[in-house]
Amino acid sequence: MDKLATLSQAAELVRDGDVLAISGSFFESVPMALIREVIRQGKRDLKIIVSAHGIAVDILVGAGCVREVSGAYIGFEGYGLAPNFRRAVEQGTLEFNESACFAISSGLRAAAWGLPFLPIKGLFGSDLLLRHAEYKPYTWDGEEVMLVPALKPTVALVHGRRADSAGNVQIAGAGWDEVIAEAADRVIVTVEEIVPEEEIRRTPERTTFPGFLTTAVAEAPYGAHPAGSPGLYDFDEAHVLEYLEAGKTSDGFRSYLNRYVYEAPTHDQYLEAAGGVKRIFALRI
Amino acid sequence: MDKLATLSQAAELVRDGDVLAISGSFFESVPMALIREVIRQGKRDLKIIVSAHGIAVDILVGAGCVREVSGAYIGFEGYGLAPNFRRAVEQGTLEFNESACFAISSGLRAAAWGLPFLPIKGLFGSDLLLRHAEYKPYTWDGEEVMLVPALKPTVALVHGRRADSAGNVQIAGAGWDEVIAEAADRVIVTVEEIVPEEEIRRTPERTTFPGFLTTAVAEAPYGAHPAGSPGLYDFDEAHVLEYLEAGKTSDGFRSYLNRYVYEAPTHDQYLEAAGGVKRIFALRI
Amino acid sequence: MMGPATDFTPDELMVSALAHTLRDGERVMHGVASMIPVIAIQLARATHAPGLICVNLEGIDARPSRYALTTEYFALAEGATKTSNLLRLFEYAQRGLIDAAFFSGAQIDRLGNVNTSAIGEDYERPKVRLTGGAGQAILCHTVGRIIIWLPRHERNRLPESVDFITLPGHHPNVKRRMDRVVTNLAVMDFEPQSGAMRLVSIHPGVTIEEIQDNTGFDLILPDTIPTTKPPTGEEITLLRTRVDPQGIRKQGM
Amino acid sequence: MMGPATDFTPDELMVSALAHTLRDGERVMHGVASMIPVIAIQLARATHAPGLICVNLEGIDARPSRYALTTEYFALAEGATKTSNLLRLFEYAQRGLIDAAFFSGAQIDRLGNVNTSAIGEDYERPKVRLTGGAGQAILCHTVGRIIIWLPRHERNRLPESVDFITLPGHHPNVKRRMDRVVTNLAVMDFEPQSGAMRLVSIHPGVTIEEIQDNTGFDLILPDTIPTTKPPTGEEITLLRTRVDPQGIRKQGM
Repeated sequence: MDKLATLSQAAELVRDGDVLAISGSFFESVPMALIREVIRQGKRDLKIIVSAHGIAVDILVGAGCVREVSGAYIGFEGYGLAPNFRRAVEQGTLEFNESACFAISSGLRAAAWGLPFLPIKGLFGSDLLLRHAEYKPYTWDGEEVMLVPALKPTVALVHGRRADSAGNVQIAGAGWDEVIAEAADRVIVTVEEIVPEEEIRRTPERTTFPGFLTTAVAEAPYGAHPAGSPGLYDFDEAHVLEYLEAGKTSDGFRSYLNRYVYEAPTHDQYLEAAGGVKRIFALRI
Repeated sequence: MDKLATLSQAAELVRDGDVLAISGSFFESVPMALIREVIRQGKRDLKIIVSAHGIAVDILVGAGCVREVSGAYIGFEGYGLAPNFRRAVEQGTLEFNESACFAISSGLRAAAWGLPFLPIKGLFGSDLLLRHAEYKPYTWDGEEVMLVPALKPTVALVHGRRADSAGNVQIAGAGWDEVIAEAADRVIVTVEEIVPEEEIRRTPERTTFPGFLTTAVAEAPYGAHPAGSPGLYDFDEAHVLEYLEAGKTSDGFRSYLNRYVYEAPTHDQYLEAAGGVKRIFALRI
Repeated sequence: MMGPATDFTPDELMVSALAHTLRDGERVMHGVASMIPVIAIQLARATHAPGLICVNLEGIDARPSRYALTTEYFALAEGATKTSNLLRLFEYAQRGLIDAAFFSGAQIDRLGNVNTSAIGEDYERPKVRLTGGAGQAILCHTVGRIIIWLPRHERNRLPESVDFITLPGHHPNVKRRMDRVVTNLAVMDFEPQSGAMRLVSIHPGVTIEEIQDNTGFDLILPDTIPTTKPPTGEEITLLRTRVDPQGIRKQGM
Repeated sequence: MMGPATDFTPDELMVSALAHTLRDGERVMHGVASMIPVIAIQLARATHAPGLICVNLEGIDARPSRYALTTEYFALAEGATKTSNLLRLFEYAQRGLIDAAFFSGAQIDRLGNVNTSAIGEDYERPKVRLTGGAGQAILCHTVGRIIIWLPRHERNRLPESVDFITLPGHHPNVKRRMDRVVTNLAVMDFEPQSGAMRLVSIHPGVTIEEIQDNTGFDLILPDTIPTTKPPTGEEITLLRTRVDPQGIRKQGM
């Protein structure tokens, strides 16, 4: 079945109020082109479920698309705090449902495996537990575990390395994006390159998730920028620093969005605004 | 840390009374050379935990090494029933603790992940459930699941494609041997080829489990025979049929064991008895 | 070529009848030791169901060019879109991603219970210790619908009650997922209310009496009992030349 | 070269002090945003602990040749023996395979509780919304021992009680796993009975008064308080030329 779509058609599959899971993490395999298109299309009231993430969450929050974030770490690691996320929580305009990485990823895995919950160890003694009445302590043979409920995204946004038109997706690097794709009701994918089906069938051990999980797939070369794509291009550290500088104030961030999202209405135009061929070539690994 | 051993040293790490998990399945990646050496060394009172397996279990049972088998399917698929296993159960000399594949593999996964149990769906209505009081039905939000306890092997016997001397093991094909290696206390490995550490470090995405899980690793080319090694050699259908024919009677099977195990005291001698170079070359893929 | 074939063997009829139970676009799985379903799936894909996706222990939607009498075999991953394994197969099913599954057994009874474990009154000391049901007891709850295939329609294989329930058929706590039973003589299903086995169609050249004589309980007989649609000429040609030139399907009969 | 170095910077001292907490043959992990531990682990491996194995989000026992200020970065899988990911890291820890872990936070209190979540009295409307603790609340129960690193030893970072417990330190239901706290001024541990923080050693050139002035509670002071073992000349040379010529360690200070 043909799942090919344009970037714009792919983003249109996101509906107001959707619960999003997002591939990649801080600076790798983040579906940024897709997220910028979601912002252009003015989606609202999104809920986001992530484990550890940075710019993907921050830009959606800064653009006013998000009502609630479930996550364990939202930040830019050594580069700083997430400016829009931080501001929104401090000002009370964003609900942050904070938990721990493995509790969230196990919740997503429970959904991926069709289970109502999964057991994990840990969490005891942390104030996080006071905020999660839905986590149930359970004792088996004297051993205490915590049962964490399934977390069910309505949509997964994924950026991969390559896919065929049937939506068989190959993602390089050390991710667990198979889990979020399997957990979600709809899976919207961008890839660096659409390849012939035969190419996927020559390398089935590299396939991250099968086409029957994919709702739509769009080609978006450098679609993770300013994040990177393992094996192809590095993340754009200078752009990340520019983003963080802009994000220090709401006005500064508004200018960033104008320049890189609203006034660059296509992915190609975004890449031009971000430095064009010269810049993207410089990022090649 | 150097984990290199001879086949004989590797098998000596198996102790009487051990609980074995075994890699591969019917006719692929089965640690047959290691198992033949375990038989030569006269190990006794072994318990075996497998999901679906054939010759590995049957030959150990036929050689008198096994007291109890936990499994979901013991047979030779389209080639027939497992002759020694069948005879032993029918004669009451072997305890068969029968369950279903995913209950067993989830029990092994629970052990691999340090959990006392994992939830799965299913089993209701099957007579298997009458034999497993340890499986606990559990209802979460109206959804019924079954909690299956961790199954903890003391030893995993594994045949892989290649490893370095530190015991980083790469197994080709579509297995889940990572789980049994992680579940067991000791992991005894044979591989088609010992390769330099650099070769493993060039291909870390192919590594099935890390050296810190491996207790000992021995080189045993064609060590899966008469099973196959994906990508290298096919299973030996004629030898399997010879095995099944011999297994029809206890005497016949005793002759098989004499010829291929006791009177072929090394792996090389086994391969010679099984047809030598000509035969193993004919199996190359 | 598209019309009914006139020259076909029992294995070809059975493979074709199983293929006809599958719909285009479905995701289907088969159990271990299941060469007839393996071929039936490929036949359906080659004919009326080009978008059918087979998920098994080795891979997803593979294009095998050869077979052996085993289902955990590297050739079953040849040309797959993704490699798979035992755990993934069960997880996919548990997630509701598998629409149909083929299972078999040594016995199937009036209510669709399947026995793949042991024959005889004493389970502990059975007359015949069988293989065990692999994943049947779990997958029967998690796949969309179940198609039972039974190459030998005989009285002792279709008893009033099985000796041991490996796969539960009609059971108060179990959502009804039993769809079809396809044997070498007939196609059957289950009456929704009673859960009892019911004749659906009789294979060409077989009589109702023959079926009743070879069934260990009274089948429900509907008013009209058509003849099972025979294989088409195209199906027979494809089976013999492209889908299964090895004749692996014969080994299960 | 093997003697103590005379010329080193605070970041070099801190990296060296963290490296000294590790033993040969251990399996160690670090959290996100943890460039100082990332370098400390590589320094330990290059010196006294050649068999130390780092397990992180990208790979096992990698040989990175470059760094960025992020821990989920392909370079951290360079030369690894196996790729890893978030789920595998937590599973390994839960299975008891991780001996030691490095964590940090915005606050750590007298009992070793760590806050990486929010500063201020009202968690819902915090003065500073921090990143969150990633996996701390889980891993602190599943790894062998915990080493806290804190590049700025200041009163408000070492308060009597943290504003929010992301990682519990001394807690009746929690097995004691808190091992060391290494700051830019000193090394501390926890008194076994009370679970209260205790001075272990003072970095070269630092006074007890300076430490007390910069700590928001009364540290337990043992009778003898040695000077922290300074980096060796070999360590400094390795850090500057081979382990971290980029100077990525400075970014965390």
